[in-house]
Amino acid sequence: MIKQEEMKVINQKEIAQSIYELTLEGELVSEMSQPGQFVHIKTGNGFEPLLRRPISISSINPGKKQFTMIYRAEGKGTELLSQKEIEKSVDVLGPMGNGFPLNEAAAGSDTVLLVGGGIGVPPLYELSKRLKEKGITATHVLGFQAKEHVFYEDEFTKLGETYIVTADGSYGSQGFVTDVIRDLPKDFTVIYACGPTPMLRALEIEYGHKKLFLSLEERMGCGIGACFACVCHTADDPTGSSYKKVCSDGPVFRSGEVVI
Amino acid sequence: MIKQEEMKVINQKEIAQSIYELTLEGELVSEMSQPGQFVHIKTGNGFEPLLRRPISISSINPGKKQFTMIYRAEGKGTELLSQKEIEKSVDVLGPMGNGFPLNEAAAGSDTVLLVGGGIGVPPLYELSKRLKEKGITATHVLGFQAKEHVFYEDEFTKLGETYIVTADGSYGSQGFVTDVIRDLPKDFTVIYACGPTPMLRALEIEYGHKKLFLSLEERMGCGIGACFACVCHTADDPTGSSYKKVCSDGPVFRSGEVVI
Amino acid sequence: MKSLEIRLPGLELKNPIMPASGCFGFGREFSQFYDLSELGAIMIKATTPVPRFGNPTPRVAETSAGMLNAIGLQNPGLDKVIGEELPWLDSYDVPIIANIAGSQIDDYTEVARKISNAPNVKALELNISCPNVKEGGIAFGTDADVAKSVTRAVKEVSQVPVYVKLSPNVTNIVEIARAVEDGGADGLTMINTLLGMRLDLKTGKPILANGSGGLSGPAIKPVAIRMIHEVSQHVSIPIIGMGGITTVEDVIEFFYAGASAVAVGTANFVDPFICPKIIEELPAMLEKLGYDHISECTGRSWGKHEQIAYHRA
Amino acid sequence: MKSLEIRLPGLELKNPIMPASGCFGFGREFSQFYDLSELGAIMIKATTPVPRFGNPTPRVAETSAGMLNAIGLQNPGLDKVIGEELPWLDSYDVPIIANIAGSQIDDYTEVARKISNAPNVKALELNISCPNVKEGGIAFGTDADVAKSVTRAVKEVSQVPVYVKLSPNVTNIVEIARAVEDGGADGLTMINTLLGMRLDLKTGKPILANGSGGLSGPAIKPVAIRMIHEVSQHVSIPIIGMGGITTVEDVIEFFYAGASAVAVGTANFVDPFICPKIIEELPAMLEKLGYDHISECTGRSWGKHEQIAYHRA
Ligand SMILES: Cc1cc2nc3c(=O)[nH]c(=O)nc-3n(C[C@H](O)[C@H](O)[C@H](O)COP(=O)(O)OP(=O)(O)OC[C@H]3O[C@@H](n4cnc5c(N)ncnc54)[C@H](O)[C@@H]3O)c2cc1C
Ligand SMILES: Cc1cc2nc3c(=O)[nH]c(=O)nc-3n(C[C@H](O)[C@H](O)[C@H](O)COP(=O)(O)OP(=O)(O)OC[C@H]3O[C@@H](n4cnc5c(N)ncnc54)[C@H](O)[C@@H]3O)c2cc1C
Ligand SMILES: Cc1cc2nc3c(=O)[nH]c(=O)nc-3n(C[C@H](O)[C@H](O)[C@H](O)COP(=O)(O)O)c2cc1C
Ligand SMILES: Cc1cc2nc3c(=O)[nH]c(=O)nc-3n(C[C@H](O)[C@H](O)[C@H](O)COP(=O)(O)O)c2cc1C
Ligand code: FES
Ligand code: FES
Repeated sequence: MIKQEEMKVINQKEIAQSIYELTLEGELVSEMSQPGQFVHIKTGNGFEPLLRRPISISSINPGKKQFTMIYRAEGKGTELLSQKEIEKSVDVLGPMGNGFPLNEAAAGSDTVLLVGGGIGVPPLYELSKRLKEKGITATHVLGFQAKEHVFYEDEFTKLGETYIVTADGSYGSQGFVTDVIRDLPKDFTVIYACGPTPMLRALEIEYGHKKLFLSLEERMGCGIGACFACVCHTADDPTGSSYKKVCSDGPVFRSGEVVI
Repeated sequence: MIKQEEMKVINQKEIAQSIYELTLEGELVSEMSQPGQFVHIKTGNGFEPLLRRPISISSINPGKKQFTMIYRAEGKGTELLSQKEIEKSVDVLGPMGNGFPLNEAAAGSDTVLLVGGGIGVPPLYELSKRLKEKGITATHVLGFQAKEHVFYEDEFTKLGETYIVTADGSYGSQGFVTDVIRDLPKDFTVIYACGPTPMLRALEIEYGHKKLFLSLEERMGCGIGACFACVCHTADDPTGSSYKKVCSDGPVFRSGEVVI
Repeated sequence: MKSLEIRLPGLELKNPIMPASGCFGFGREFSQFYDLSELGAIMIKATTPVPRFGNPTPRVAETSAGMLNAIGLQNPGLDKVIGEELPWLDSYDVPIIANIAGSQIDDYTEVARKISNAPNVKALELNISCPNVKEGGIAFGTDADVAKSVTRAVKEVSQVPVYVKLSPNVTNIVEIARAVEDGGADGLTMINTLLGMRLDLKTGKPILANGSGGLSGPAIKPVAIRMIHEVSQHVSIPIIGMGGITTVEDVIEFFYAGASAVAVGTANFVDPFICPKIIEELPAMLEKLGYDHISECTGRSWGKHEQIAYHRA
Repeated sequence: MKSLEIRLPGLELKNPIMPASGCFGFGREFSQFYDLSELGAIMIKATTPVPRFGNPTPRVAETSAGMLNAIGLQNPGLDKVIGEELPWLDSYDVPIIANIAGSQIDDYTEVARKISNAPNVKALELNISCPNVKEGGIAFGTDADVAKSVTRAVKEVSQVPVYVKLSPNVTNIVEIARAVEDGGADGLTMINTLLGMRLDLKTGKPILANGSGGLSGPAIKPVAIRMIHEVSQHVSIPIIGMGGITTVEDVIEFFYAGASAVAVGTANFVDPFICPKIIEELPAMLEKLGYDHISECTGRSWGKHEQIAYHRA
């Protein structure tokens, strides 16, 4: 169930250039079920900014009632979020949406690949941990703009093979995540991905025939499915009136379900 | 000269119900010359609130480059101001306007009365200290709504005779400042006053024939004389086009100078 | 709670607070947060004869103390609204105000005729002010004669009172208001969004795929207050006010301006509990201000206070 | 600084940043903060034939991300402006745009005739959009024919190019813009304030003594952008844009929308150094965005980019 709560800041630190890791504590954590869900955050008091900001859940610690998110401070809202100090509170609405379906990958029979681009990387972390708990060791391909933006390499490496690729080649290999995947020896049966739309499109073109799950991004109004801001066409009716909402039907869709 | 500066919060405390005393430090203090001038404060970041807030200078400590103001936290802006913590900075524009003319009272020959109402009391404190330095011990009549709003009684008492009057009689005598003044045995030759407009009007009616200086309040845009938000008619042309600006010609006017 | 009851044409409201059209879908999402029966009424999303997908995304952009939207009247179409959404809503004890839209007068009358038969639809809200569709919408709301004709046409077929939703994007809103009153409108709802645009710093292009969009939120509140203040003194039908309401104080201000009930739009996105919160806070605020009944606030800003009478429940 | 020079009818601007009329008086107050010669131009306070006191106070009220004003065209009158203010301003190396207003066409022509002879007045800004006076002002700016006539009348007597300041409180701003272009306007300035109102929670009465006032500040920026975007594609005279500018990013957005220069109004009250700050920041911002000259930004939001050409210095 979606709840609204003033959650307490447990920790906040800059883990890469303009990339912050923020841990919050509160009852709401007990509602978090799937990796890939997100929270909707009021980053400032009053009307500046007016709207909430959607940020993925990156890892969940139900025991401590804490969860962590990782975000890039770029605009007004995320900038304000990055200024929240320990012990202060943050107005969170969540968890929102439907995350990555864990049961689509079976231990033993499936080879699983997680593909992340930039600030699409965070939700894959909880996902990979959950897969591990199920006995599945995923391979990670994580793309970033440049060396200074790379984060969580160690964390992912602990969970499984991890390839870093940067657009400018300043760290890991140079190029796009798809370049790396093409060179990987393994044959993946299930792919989970989160990142910029062009990356998701490229993955769909190349791997759409496999079990591929994509987490989409869209500008949101309400985040709960009421305002129709974040809709996309369904793939079986690409110009018609049928639709899915990224906020409440997604953000994760099976490849071929919606037009991206 | 008016300057803009990010001044440092040295101290902030609630000295009566919703009444805060805030001390700031910075270079701008060296520009403060007259008691009765005010500063124009940006109480929040961004556009909430959009406009600056005029607050009188209550006391000046040039040696330490500090000044103090006293204000009532009531609306959005003053509420935000009251949340500023020690060491944080506050965006101040000032000093603004023309304050109380000290040289209108002469030591020895003049008997001086200071009359304050509510949040009009603060600027009288610096004024009384300066008069003292000149060898003049002023009498103070300070009006408040109720006991819980009374502040600075001790401070004023140290400088001269001080009468407190409350509207509801919960502290000091009951009634208005004018009631108290009428009962005072002394014959005052110079009166300085700051407070709500009805109080100033009453003083003007009763004591307009004396040397009476009134500090006015008006809603302001710029605070520097550029926007014509805060004008009042001059007394010699009450319906014509001649005017004075409260922000830059005032806020202190000689009784009979402008229409209040 | 007696102090909050309001009677308006077709509507017996427990309280004068309702979500604004397009900001509440058909209520399903908000029903997970609170009991919809707490609301004074619900203004459902605009309904058109056939389903509409609406505009491409991005459909929202943020502005200072406001937001732009260009949803483009996406809705599941008349049949589905009548067949699924309204029956679902009927499980709640709350009157529905059906927002109806279209590209031509026939669209409006078709929706009006059918939807006004639904048992829980107690009034229609004629949306002649949507800024985000190429045809219809705002075009009907910016010309007094056209506004009057469509009002009249809808009145003829509707089984329930008709409120007309005015666009603020006009030179003379009083003229339009009078025209729709002449056309038989039972009430007015105002304001819809102001036309606005935001451009992307990098590309120079509009952030909204549609180019321009409708500006809502606190930024437009002073415009709404001004228009309601003016219109309410020139018509004798009641006004449901909206535009930037986020607090109980805002509600009072809209009543002072001349509203007899209010709708909350954008604020639902920020705080999904905003409507019940305001409803809960209203009685104490009225008490603090010294009013026995919310209706006493209506029109306090007007020149003459006698005029308030006809707005009272 | 080459990248900021702009040439517009009558105006050779060092840079395209100027304070908006009514937000800068006649410059005296701001001259204590910085050298006025740094500015691209100065739009001085509206001048009428005879001195005006304006409206009673309070004249300003705050709104979310905006403010309302109802100054009412207070000004020292034509003679004093010509005799004192303009000569004083002449000690600075900055072109003056004289904002002229009145209650009837003769007022405009009288002011235009005389003030356009002042050596530092390089252009007039015809204020047919002031919402705060009973006669004239906005009444001239909301009717296309009237707007055209007053433009024509002023053009006939003016020694310098005439810019017409448009009101956003209209149904069809393109129509008005075209009419004044037809009337001979050399340029447009837009937007003036939106009509708005705020009511006092305790009394129910308007906070402004005048009742309603003009809404300015960041709240209205999306409305300004939308209107400039639209108008700039339908006229071939340049536009000086304004409405809620507070940052260098805002300036770029106005250029993208179709402006060839911009004016900063309300922001001067919050930060008296805002104009020189923006001027200082502009070159770096252009560089960051990859433009050699500010004029390249004009009209980037338009459908076709060829149209930019005629706006270039
Ligand atoms: C389901 C979902 C999950 C996300 N998870 C993460 C995450 O884990 N880490 C992270 O850094 N970012 C994430 N994002 C992107 C994040 O929401 C934006 O970076 C953020 O909203 C930008 O806000 P701002 O105030 O910094 O920017 P501004 O430019 O000031 O934002 C203005 C408006 O645009 C919207 N907006 C701007 N960029 C985006 C965007 N990329 N996607 C959606 N809305 C946008 C804002 O929400 C706001 O309404 C996610 C987005 C979605 C939809
Ligand atoms: C020259 C001068 C000196 C002042 N000195 C003091 C002082 O020493 N201590 C103190 O507590 N107050 C003082 N005031 C009053 C103080 O400026 C207001 O209380 C304050 O602006 C209210 O802001 P707010 O955000 O709390 O209220 P809001 O109601 O949110 O303010 C909304 C708008 O109205 C204006 N406003 C509201 N009340 C007043 C008012 N009484 N006078 C002028 N503008 C107002 C605000 O500045 C703002 O623009 C002074 C006012 C003036 C003009
Ligand atoms: C996302 C969104 C969708 C809207 N859809 C509709 C609609 O379908 N029909 C309608 O009449 N008004 C619609 N509106 C306008 C609102 O009902 C309301 O009039 C406007 O937003 C002003 O109120 P607010 O500032 O409280 O949001 C919509 C507004 C928003 C923000
Ligand atoms: C206090 C004030 C006074 C104004 N006076 C005038 C005026 O005399 N003539 C005029 O054409 N516009 C006047 N304006 C409008 C501004 O020039 C400008 O068009 C408007 O405020 C929008 O810009 P902004 O949001 O940057 O303030 C005034 C605006 C304000 C806030
Ligand atoms: S953001 Fe409102 S429906 Fe998805
Ligand atoms: S506040 Fe602007 S002139 Fe006084």
